[in-house]
Amino acid sequence: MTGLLIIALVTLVPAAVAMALRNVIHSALLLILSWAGIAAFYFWAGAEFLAFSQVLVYVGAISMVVLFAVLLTRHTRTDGGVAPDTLGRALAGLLIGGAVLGVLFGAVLSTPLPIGSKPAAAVTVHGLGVELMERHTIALLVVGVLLTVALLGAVVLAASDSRSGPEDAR
Amino acid sequence: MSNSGLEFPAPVGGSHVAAVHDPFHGDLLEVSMGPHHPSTHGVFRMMVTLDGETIVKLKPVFGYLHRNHEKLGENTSYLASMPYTDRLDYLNSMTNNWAYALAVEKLAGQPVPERAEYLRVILAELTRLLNHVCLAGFLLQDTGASGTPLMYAFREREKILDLFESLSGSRMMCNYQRFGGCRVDASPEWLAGAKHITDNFGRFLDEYEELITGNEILMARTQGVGALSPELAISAGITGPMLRATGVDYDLRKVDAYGVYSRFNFRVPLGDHGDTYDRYMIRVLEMRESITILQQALRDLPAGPIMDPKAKIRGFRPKAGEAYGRIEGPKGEIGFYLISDGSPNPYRYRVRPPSFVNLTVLEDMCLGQTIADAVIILGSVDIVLGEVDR
Amino acid sequence: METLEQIRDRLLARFPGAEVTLVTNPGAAAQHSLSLGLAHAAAMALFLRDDAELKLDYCSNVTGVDWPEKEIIESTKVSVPDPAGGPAKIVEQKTKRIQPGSLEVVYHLYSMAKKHGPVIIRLRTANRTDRANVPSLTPVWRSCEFQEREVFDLFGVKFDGHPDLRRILMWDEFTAHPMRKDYVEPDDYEWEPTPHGTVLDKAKAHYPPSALVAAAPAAPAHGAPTHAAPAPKEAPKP
Amino acid sequence: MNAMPGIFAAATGADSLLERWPILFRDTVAGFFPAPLQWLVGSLISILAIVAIFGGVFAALTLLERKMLGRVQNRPGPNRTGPFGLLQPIADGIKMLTKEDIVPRSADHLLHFLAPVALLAFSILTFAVIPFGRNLVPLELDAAVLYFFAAGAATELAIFMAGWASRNKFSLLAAMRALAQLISYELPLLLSFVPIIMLAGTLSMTGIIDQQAGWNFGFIPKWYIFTPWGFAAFAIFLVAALAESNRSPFDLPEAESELIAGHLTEYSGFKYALFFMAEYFGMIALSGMAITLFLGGWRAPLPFLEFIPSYLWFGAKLLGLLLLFIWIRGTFPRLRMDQLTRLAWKFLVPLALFNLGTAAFWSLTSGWSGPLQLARWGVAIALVVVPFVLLGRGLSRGVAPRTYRFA
Amino acid sequence: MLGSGLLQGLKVTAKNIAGSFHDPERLVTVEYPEQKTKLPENYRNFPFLVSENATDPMGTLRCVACQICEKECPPQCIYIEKSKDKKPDAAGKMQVYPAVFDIDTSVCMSCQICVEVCPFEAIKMDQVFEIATTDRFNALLLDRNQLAKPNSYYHQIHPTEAAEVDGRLLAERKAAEEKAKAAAAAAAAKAAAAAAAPKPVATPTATAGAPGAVAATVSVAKPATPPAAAPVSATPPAAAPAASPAQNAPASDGKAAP
Repeated sequence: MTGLLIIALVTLVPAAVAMALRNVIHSALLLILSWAGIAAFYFWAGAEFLAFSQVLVYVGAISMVVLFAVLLTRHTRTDGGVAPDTLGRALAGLLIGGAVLGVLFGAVLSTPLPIGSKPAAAVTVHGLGVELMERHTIALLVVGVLLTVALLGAVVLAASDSRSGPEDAR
Repeated sequence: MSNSGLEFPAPVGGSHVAAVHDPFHGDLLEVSMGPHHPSTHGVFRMMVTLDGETIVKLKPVFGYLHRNHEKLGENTSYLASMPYTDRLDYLNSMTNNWAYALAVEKLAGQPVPERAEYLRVILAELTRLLNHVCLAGFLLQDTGASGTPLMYAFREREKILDLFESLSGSRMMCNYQRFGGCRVDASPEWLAGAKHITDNFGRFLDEYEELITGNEILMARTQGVGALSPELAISAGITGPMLRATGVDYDLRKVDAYGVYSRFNFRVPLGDHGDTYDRYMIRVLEMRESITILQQALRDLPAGPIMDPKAKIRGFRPKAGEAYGRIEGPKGEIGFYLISDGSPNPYRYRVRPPSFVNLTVLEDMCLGQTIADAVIILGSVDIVLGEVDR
Repeated sequence: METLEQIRDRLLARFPGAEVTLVTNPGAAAQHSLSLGLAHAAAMALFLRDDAELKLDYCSNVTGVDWPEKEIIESTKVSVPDPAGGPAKIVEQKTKRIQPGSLEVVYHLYSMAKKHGPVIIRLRTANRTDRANVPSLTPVWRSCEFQEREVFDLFGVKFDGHPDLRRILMWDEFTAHPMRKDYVEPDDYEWEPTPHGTVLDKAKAHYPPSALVAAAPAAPAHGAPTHAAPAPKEAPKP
Repeated sequence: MNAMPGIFAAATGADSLLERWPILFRDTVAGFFPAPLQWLVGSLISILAIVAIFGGVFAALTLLERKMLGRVQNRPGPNRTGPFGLLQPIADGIKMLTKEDIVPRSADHLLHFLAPVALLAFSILTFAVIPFGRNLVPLELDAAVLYFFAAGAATELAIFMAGWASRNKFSLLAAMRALAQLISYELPLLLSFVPIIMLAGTLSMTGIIDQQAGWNFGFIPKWYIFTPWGFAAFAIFLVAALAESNRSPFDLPEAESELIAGHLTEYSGFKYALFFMAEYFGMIALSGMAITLFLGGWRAPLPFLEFIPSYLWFGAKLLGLLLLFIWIRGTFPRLRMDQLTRLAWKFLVPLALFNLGTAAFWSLTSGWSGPLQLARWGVAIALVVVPFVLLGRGLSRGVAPRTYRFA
Repeated sequence: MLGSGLLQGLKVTAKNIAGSFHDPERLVTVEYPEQKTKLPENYRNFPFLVSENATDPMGTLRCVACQICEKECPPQCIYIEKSKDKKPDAAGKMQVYPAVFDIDTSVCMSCQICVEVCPFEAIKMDQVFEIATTDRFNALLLDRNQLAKPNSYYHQIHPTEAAEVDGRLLAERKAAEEKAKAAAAAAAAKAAAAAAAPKPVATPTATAGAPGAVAATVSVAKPATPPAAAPVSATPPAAAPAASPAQNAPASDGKAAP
């Protein structure tokens, strides 16, 4: 249990601190740390393949997207906290936050969690592959086509970029 | 009193692009490359205005090595200026000496014996080999090959410098030519050494071209970079390999046929794009031509005196008058303009340096290229700051 | 290529108001030149470049030459009629004349198309002080741009119509023009162990005579010279 | 030699003493500890082994590189410090330690310190899955290849932190340029090993090495590099690895033609050395990966050479690849930034995608035999060469050696 | 095909790597302090004053302080002060010698114009190049004693040139001696004729008639005795053949080069 506690802390505390920080870059890096926490959680749960995918996709690629976005907007130092204008807005904020929290707790409490110490069956990559290919073939193919089209689109954009883009040296 | 309606010939690259602040591209970056920069071939500065990667404005700044060579020339005798000409283009002291000696011989009407003329041609062509090998090495160093082509170039250069040292006494500061001939006669061993080096210089060149000329990365980096049009080259007074790379057939060895160049048959290579790759290739082809000249000159080097008996070393007072003598140096036309008033010191002593004039179009070639290209374009112009700043 | 006289006549024909004089060169090189008046200089230069016969499209060299005021003493032989009716005596009269100084810019023109040259043209300024300007030929030949800036920097000839007339070799705050004959060097004397000739005069100006005596001992045979040289920073050696 | 046949006879084969000593060593050492701790002690030993050995390999690599570059340039290379310059790495180490570590005042101190540490940590993490020998696999993971690239992916994060923390406009610009280079070469790197996973059927390293066991016709090993698509994938992998580790034709961030030394501008002293250690570790890790995927990991190339222990084969292949890297560094000039990205997106990525097709064709036709075998090889080779030539011609459209006229 | 140029490049560097292990052409560097490359004979660095022999350098300096080199030196780095008195030179003629002869090696650019213009072969170019020093002023100012080196040293560094110079000097000296002997013989004959037939008008001795003052003639005032025993000089007393071949080095002065 202590392992799960530590992983939970590593995931939640950076996310919370990230919200409070003034420097956007620091908060972006802390967000990436919490994603790494989620990957650690998958490790703890024994799903290695999922953990590595999480690290590869989130910590590797999406963190770059976040940081590039932060840099391109260029005002990294927000000066002064954002205080709510009127009392009404503050109340509305609290209300919606409380409602979301209530729904979450309701869902967690109502689902029948299997209590017992039976460890999950060790899933091999081969097993995962077979599972994906048999039951979810259609879904996998759709996602595959979508990603390939996105990739080819990127390549075409890059190819066509040279003709129109002023930046690219002749 | 402005000129009567003469419009300023807009340079090909459109050098007067207004450095506009474009909100989307962000502000322009003003960068000073030099005077202390690894790839400016000496104390030379380029004030570059960058829009991201591409160059919007480029102003060369020099004068850091200015010693007022011409004022010195006017305060000392004709002979005393000879060792100073070694320091002009300190890579090619033999051709500087010859240009100065040619100008003074023209001024004083001084004849030069046959053997001295042949020796001068041999030494000038050896200097041309040395200079072009250096350029090929430095150009590759600018494109980023970590020193390998430069080391091969310097290996060959050292052989030629050893020849100069065993003849004139010093590797680079030869002070070898005199008015009316040469100072030291070339011994048979020296001539055999020169023949040996010339014969297998061709072998080195083949290996060098195998390493460099076909290399796709170099071709990608230099073809189409820093192109120069023939009209702008002629109007801007560009001379030497840089001019011939644009396709203009103007080589002083053929045009003026000074010295005994008319007796050798050699060809003048011409490019047709005028970009950095052409300038590199023209110099490699010129090296091959220099080898043929050297072989012919070494074959029929006549015996005889190397110094005109009537030539005076001390107390040399040419009659009043003026003369402009020029030769085809490795970097272009190097000329000396002398006005004499009969006194032992020249009244006016002017050096026409090729690197200084060839820099006129540096900005036109660099506009629109990236900062990494500007380094190569400057390298392909082949400047030496001793000559630019005098 | 046609001779300079023919070129001069064609220029005079083409530009009636201009003065074009032939300047002969006594030296062995026999490279004579044409001195052009400033009024039509630029137009004549354009003519030289674009004329089908000449096509001087390459300006190889632009030089400044300083001709300071010169006192010319002409001795002319004059026959003075003897008041007493005797034979006229030849008397040498010396007339002293101050030739006004001027700055001169010399252009060496060649033709790359027809491979001939040089045609040398000279432009003289009115005087060396206030009216020292000459029309710039950069609009005609682009190679004059840097070389004219150098003549401006070292001689002080102002070129009208030059696109970017700044100092090119000296730093911008420098005021004097070093290549002029009457240029006085700045007095930044640096200690030299063997001051002799002009350096010795400068050394005398900078250091008390006592120091100089110690610097150049007269005694013929002596060991290593223990110069009590008061080098600016160095403590005198024992 | 005859006195030792006995040892050699005993030493051949998979279970010879030379092969099993790591296992024995680990079990004896772990034996001293209580049961729950044994797993921990075992992994601690392998961690120590990796850091020690590859620290030494890094030091030797710096010296090897300078010696090799010297030999390429007709000079002996460093030979002043110790015999043949062998103490040069120690000298460099002392220099790096004693150099003053300057941190700019306006820099973001935490990130400035963290960047080299993170970069080095991520590049050492990738060593956890590389099988150095038959029994020298630090961590037996089912999805080992994916782990390798997951650990490698975070290096971009560290370079961004270095560029951003230095608060220097040039280093940020150069860091962005390094990121663009790494990201655009991450894709060909990943795509080049996908066909191997397809054919090997597993993501685990030992599985892939087992697939490459055995020899055809007695002496050609069944390594993937000896198949047409495998050779193409190896070439793409090599070019992408060169770019990932910022090596010669692609060392744009530290190029002098750039404004300054890239994201390393504000670093000096030991942090600067850490960056270089990370770069060299990255190079060794990628070479290790190339060996495992394409050159049959620690397998011997010829049957009768089996008696040499497996980790020596891995070392030999690693040395070969590192020498290739250094050889390339001594020969090629540098590419320009836009040419770099154009090479990745318009040449390597399409080529790698096409290679997937070739590999698929290869695996589907594995049943053919006799004359069909030749047809299979012919078609596979055509499927590799034709796109290479077409895309190559497209890439170098305006670039060709020229002929010159003479006046 | 894309990449063929790159492969060629790799082939060339491979040839160089392999070549550097056996082919001297491919490994051209020299380990400087341990091994040194041989300097060519014409190599020149800073000038030095030639003295006839090593035992008494100051006494036998060839330099006669004519200050031609001081005037012709482009950077003006030579400083000479003539001596008040005279001393005999190698040919026995009384010559002025330099009291002070300084060369400021921080200014000298070793252009060897002083050697070219020196009419007395008194200054030659040295071949010493390891002369770094920490003192900016005095150590770089070489005076007479530091500059003087014997003729034997000159033979050591520039053998062929030294042999030529010695040959030329010998020939000059021989020509000077013949002229002196001829002048002395003519003077003796005239004196004899005057003594034999005392004419009314005693024509002045042949001082006026001496042919154009040849620089090295023995001054007539000396009595017409055979030339004094040749001072200890580098030239062998016997009338050595004019161009003494290089290897038979001049006679027995000390070989101890400084």
